[in-house]
Amino acid sequence: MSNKKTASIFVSGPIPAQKIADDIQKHSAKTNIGAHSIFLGQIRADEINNTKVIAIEYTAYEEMVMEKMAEIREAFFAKYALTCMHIYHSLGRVAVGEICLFVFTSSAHRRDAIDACNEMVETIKKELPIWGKEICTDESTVWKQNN
Amino acid sequence: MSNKKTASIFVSGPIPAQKIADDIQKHSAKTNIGAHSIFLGQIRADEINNTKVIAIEYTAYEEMVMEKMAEIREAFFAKYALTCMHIYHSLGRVAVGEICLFVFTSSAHRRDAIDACNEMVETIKKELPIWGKEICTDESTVWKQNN
Amino acid sequence: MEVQVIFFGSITDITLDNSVVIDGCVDINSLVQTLIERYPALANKKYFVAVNQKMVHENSKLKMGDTVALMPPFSGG
Amino acid sequence: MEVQVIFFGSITDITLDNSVVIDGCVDINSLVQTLIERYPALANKKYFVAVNQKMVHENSKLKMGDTVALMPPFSGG
Repeated sequence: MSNKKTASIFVSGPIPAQKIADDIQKHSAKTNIGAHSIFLGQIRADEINNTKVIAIEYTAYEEMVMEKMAEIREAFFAKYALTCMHIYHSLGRVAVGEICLFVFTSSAHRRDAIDACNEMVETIKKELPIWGKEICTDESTVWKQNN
Repeated sequence: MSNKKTASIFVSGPIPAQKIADDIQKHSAKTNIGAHSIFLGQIRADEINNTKVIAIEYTAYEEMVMEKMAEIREAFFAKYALTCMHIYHSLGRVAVGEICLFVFTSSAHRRDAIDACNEMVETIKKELPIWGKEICTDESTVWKQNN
Repeated sequence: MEVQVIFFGSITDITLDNSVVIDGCVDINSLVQTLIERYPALANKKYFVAVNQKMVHENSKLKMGDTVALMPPFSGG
Repeated sequence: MEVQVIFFGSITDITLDNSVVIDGCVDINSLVQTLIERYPALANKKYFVAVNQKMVHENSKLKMGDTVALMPPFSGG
């Protein structure tokens, strides 16, 4: 809950829906919160050259992600009036239909939580050294590209 | 999941965190989804004239909300490439720290889910005939005002 | 000619009722006039009017069995 | 003077290793040259370079024990 926390954002494998419920529940004690904004990334069964994505395998430069996230957190708490911000990203294999990214921001009034959540999703995709490899039904693999 | 659904959006009392987890879990079967955006409204312990809000009691013109929501749903599915959209609002008493509003949008690519979720929160506050009465520690009540 | 009038939110602090049946008003303007006679504090209230669940922004005719809602500014969410 | 070079994402399809130790390169330009000699396909790859977890966008001196990362465009989320 501290705004200087630099714990790892990584979760091994998919992020369980239950974790999301538990995290929401924990915030009921913070009675200065009026709004939560949540973004979830889910693995999509895209078609690639007549085959289908069945999973994405994520790798990362973990130490660099942690350093970068500490900077990003500080910048976000300076820019937005947030009560708290929690970010989780999968490492390893995540199957189609499962959750690989969970961004959770909270604030007294809705604009801060919503704007911070939106900007964080873009920041994660653009600035964190994380890579996804799409694994297809025919065992072929394609390195994912963000846009 | 249909885009013409006109079921009631109302939940009696607070919206349980578990319902949010269950709703997320249900979407793992929809493998064309890549992004979920969620907004949650939580009751804040605001201070009003030396007393504190302990709950909000919601009432609504339910039949009119349902008609209006059917129109709004249709407009949102025409404007955004959504896979699905679910909206729940509390009726009756919701205590500080509890959830009173749950907006949940899903799409293949993140912009549609995020933009629809943001616009839906504003639309609910502006266009749905719902009223909140803040109940304070000293039993006094204040009709809530949106801004 | 009877219409049902329903009240919401802070309007009910004035009317102390959720609904009343009003007879003999041919349009919204005359209905509002009748309501203000009965509940004088309504004269200073800001509210929207809906007839049969549709917002109306100008005076319009009423017919037997219409439901007219007096709704203060919304505060859901 | 040894530095450790670590590879990520699609770069590892070329290097087939996650890391190598390279000796005798005084700056990033000479290190990149050495790597291209060893892994010719790197010449056509787009990647960012980080030294000790900080992005570097120009040539800069290396010192003993530095960790240099070759990172293709990110694709998290």
